[in-house]
Amino acid sequence: MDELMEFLEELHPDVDYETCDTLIDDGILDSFDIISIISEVADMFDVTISAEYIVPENFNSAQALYDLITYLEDEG
Amino acid sequence: MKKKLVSLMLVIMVCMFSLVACGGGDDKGNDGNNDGGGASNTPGDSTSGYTFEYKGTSISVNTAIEPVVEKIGDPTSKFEAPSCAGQGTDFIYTYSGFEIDTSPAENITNAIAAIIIVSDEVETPEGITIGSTKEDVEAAYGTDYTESNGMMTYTKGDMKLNFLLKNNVVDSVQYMSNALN
Amino acid sequence: MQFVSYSFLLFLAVVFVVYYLVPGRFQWMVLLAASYVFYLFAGPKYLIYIMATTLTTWLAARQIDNLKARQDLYLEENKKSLSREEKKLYKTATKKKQRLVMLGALLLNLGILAVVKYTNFAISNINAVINLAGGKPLGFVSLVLPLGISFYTFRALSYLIDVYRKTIPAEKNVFKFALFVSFFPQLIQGPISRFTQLESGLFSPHRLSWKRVSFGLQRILWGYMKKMVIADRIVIGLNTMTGDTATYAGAYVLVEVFFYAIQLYADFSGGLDMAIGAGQIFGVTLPENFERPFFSKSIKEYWNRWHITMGAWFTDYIFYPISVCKPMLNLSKWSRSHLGPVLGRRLSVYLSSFAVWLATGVWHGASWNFVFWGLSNYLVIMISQELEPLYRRFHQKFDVNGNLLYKIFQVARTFLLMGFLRMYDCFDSVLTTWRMVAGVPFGGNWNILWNGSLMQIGLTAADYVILGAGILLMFLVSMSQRSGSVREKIHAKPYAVRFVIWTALFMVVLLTGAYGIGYDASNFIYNQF
Amino acid sequence: MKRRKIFWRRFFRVTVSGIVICSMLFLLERLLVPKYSVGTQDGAMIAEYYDDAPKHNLIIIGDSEMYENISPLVLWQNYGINCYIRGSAQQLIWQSCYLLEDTLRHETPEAVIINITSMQYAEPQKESYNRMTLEGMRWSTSKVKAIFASMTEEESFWEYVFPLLRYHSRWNDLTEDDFRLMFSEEPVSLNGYMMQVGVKPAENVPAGRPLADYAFSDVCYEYLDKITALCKEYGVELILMKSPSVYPYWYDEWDAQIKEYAEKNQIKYLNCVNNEEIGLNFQTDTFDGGLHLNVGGAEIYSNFLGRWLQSETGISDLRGDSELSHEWEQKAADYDAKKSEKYRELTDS
Repeated sequence: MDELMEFLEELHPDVDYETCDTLIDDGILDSFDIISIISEVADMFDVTISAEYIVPENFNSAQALYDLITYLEDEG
Repeated sequence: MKKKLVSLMLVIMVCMFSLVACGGGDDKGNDGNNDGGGASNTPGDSTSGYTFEYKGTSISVNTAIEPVVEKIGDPTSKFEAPSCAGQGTDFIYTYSGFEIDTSPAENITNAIAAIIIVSDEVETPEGITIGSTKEDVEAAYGTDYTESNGMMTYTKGDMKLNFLLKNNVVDSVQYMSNALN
Repeated sequence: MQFVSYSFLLFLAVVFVVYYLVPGRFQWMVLLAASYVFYLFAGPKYLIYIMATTLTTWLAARQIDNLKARQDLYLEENKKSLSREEKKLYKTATKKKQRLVMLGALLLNLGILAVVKYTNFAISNINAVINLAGGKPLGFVSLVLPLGISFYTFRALSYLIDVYRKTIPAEKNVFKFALFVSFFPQLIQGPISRFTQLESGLFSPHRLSWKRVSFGLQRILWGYMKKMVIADRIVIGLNTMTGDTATYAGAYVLVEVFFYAIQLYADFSGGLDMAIGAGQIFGVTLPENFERPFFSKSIKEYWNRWHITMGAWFTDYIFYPISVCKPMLNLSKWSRSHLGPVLGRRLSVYLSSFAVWLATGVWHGASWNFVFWGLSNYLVIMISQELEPLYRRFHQKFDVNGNLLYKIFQVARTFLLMGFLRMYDCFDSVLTTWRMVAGVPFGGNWNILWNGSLMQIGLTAADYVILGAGILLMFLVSMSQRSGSVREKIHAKPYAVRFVIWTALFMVVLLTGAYGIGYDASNFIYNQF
Repeated sequence: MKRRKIFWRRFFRVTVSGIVICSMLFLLERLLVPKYSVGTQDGAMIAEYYDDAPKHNLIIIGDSEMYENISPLVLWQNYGINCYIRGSAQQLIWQSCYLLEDTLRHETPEAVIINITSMQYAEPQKESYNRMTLEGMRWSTSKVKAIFASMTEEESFWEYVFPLLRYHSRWNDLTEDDFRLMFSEEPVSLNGYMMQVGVKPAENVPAGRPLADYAFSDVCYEYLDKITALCKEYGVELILMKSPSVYPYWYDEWDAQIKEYAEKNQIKYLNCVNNEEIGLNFQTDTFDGGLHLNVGGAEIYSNFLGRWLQSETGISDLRGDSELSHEWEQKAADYDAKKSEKYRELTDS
């Protein structure tokens, strides 16, 4: 989680990831950011987030993203 | 699971295909387009059909009459036929051997609607005139024509070239605009 | 049947009456019948195409679901006897079958689209090669381009892929699915909706709601105003200019940039207003396709606000799948270690974006103009992406964020940039476009902007007054829209005020609309796509 | 209770709104439709017919070769024929057919003259001509049929039903006349005759260009058959006529076809092209170089026509009808007034 947070902070230093849960809905993260996150996640957790999981609900908050990663880790 | 998405790569492949397969024609294709575009965009120069020639001036249907008269001189006579209810006026310019009919068109007040050869004093640039045989016409214009009621019709661009036959001999040659007749 | 036609209004009225007369559970059937009648108007020979797409995608989706059901049943029955490994193996086998089915339907439908839309484009290019070699050129084939094929194919494919991804279950009723594919308001020019967006609207019963119907009609009227008063008027001047590149060069091209931006927006978004309004009349909420795109501050933002449903489709079904597929992730990993973190991180984005923009270009039309148009967009987006840090530094140094003037500058910059890119649409070849655009500063004819030359392009002073007023109205409505639905705001006013507003708009469309004899009956620009 | 109140309030609103919008549309339409009587008068006569008492014993149907060439006053004064010309510019044969059908709804004349110049046109020529013929017709099945038979590709039936849709952009060229004549137009013709007074001799008239196919189209014959059948049904004597003119060319092949048709159907055919008996002089009697006659020519031609009708059809002389005589006295005065006014205009200009 911390690792992930660090990366996200780096991506958009001005966003408070602890509280924000409208990262997609408010257009803070765009498609390029999402790709960066996914390739980073692939490195960090050895988890591939395939296209079907790229929906707003999974990327709207850092927590949601982390939950998704955990879920995929279990699945794999 | 991730591999399945390779399938979607195929979407791209389809697109790529057109690019790769046709890449060789790129330059040529564009050049061709460009030339064609430049020419056809010159106003009043829609010479895509057959043209008639008189005194070295080419005359084609769907163009304005005034510049033609300027070059080939005034007609021997000019007849004016106003349409009913002020819907524009048709003119018939008679020269020796042929006549030119004009009608009002969208952007041209007096557009050439028809050029009619009536005697063998003049001939088409391809050498056909009154008295030529059907075979002469075929030799000059090819066999890609339609025939009905003794009239041979060659269609080209926005016009028709008609040869009216009487006893297998050309009786009338008519350059006709499709839009204005 | 065009949206701007007497027959469409009559058709809509008939469907409306029948729709609200039949019992709720039959309403969707009325829409299906209406949609097919609507399609028949375009010509019976087109029906086969849309039916083929409907059937194949529906069958494939059902098959995918069946495979899943069979797998679940098998695993349930043999819960105890199977090892974890065996279960996994079975699952992989199922997945493989599902993929085959999905791929088959996908390629088939893309194949149909490619054949009808791109055959002649391919032939013309092959001919260019043949010409070069001195051979005899191939003849063109006259294939009919079925009405709205790009739109309904994309809609059907999004459904197919979503079912495959298990985002949605397959629809059991083929007729219901047929309605989703063919729903007539969105048949001609979108939006490219998703199954989940329309499902409840299309299939649940609707009672006649005064407000919803009047809102729908108001939306249609607003669309007519954009299309008929503005787009169909300005197009007269635009066609005069673009049709004669020899006369109308230099500063004229700048005028064309503005004219075409306005015309395309008014035409396309107006058409979408009509589509969405028509949907609303039947209680079906179609997704929005525009969000005041000309207020965008960057090209990237512009593409999130213009033709939204198409952009979303390409993002979801091309951009993401390519960027997160295994080879791409590996490539990204490799490039990060070999090319450094900056370029490495972006390589995959650049590659997938390239694919998206190539596809977007080709989707818009079968010509090199559109290919170059798409790739130019790509280039501009990538360059501005690269310049991002520079901008950031600039913004930090000069505190311009929030500065109104700076915002206006950004909006104007985006508008002009997009406007010039759009010129690919207006000329007959890529080279002509380059020549015309490059010639803007060298025309030496800036005086045409004020010396009355613009009165000679088929538009009268009265036309300019109407255009000015119409564009101002469009602008004001957009401004007002930023703080919520304009129709809701008007709805809150007393009846007399509402009546005056909507009647006035109706009269404006009726009297100043560029329709009927004397005006070129221009088709919706987006019909051919 | 409350629900009912809401319903009635809504009902009231809708009704009032509907009435307001409809009356606005009506007024706009009256304002925007072109006023033929002050503009293109060739479109005004079709409507004027309905204002004349339906007691005509001769109805003439056709294009400008009828309404500019025949003077009903001469026919009345010299032969006692009470005639009306249902003419319109470039009238097509099916339009003539439906105009006849429309006329027979109002009255049954002794004879009908149909101009057969239009047999050469198998397709509608121009939207504006269609409008001039069709707009003046009163609504009836004949009008609907005429519209559908006449429409060019770009036209729409609804634009005939609601002319506002057709003329919506005329707000830009409204004149005072459009307001003045919103509800009633001024009469421009004398029993369908449009008087012309200029003189332009026929000169350099070109010969007809040879055609590949001289046969009239089947469509035209269909309507001619319909006209023949209508006349038989109502017991009206049908006369096919070609007006005197030197241009457009009336081919011998065309003449022969009409002759054959007339013989086969036992109807009369009067071809006045190059008919010296009439006594026309195309140096003085035409106002447009031989296409149409001026008032002098029309009077000469009408005298010939009256004589011919009397001897060939035995059409009755209605001069004994005092009511009609009285009406015609007034019309004669109008005619003379118009003639002198037109001559004055001519010499002034």
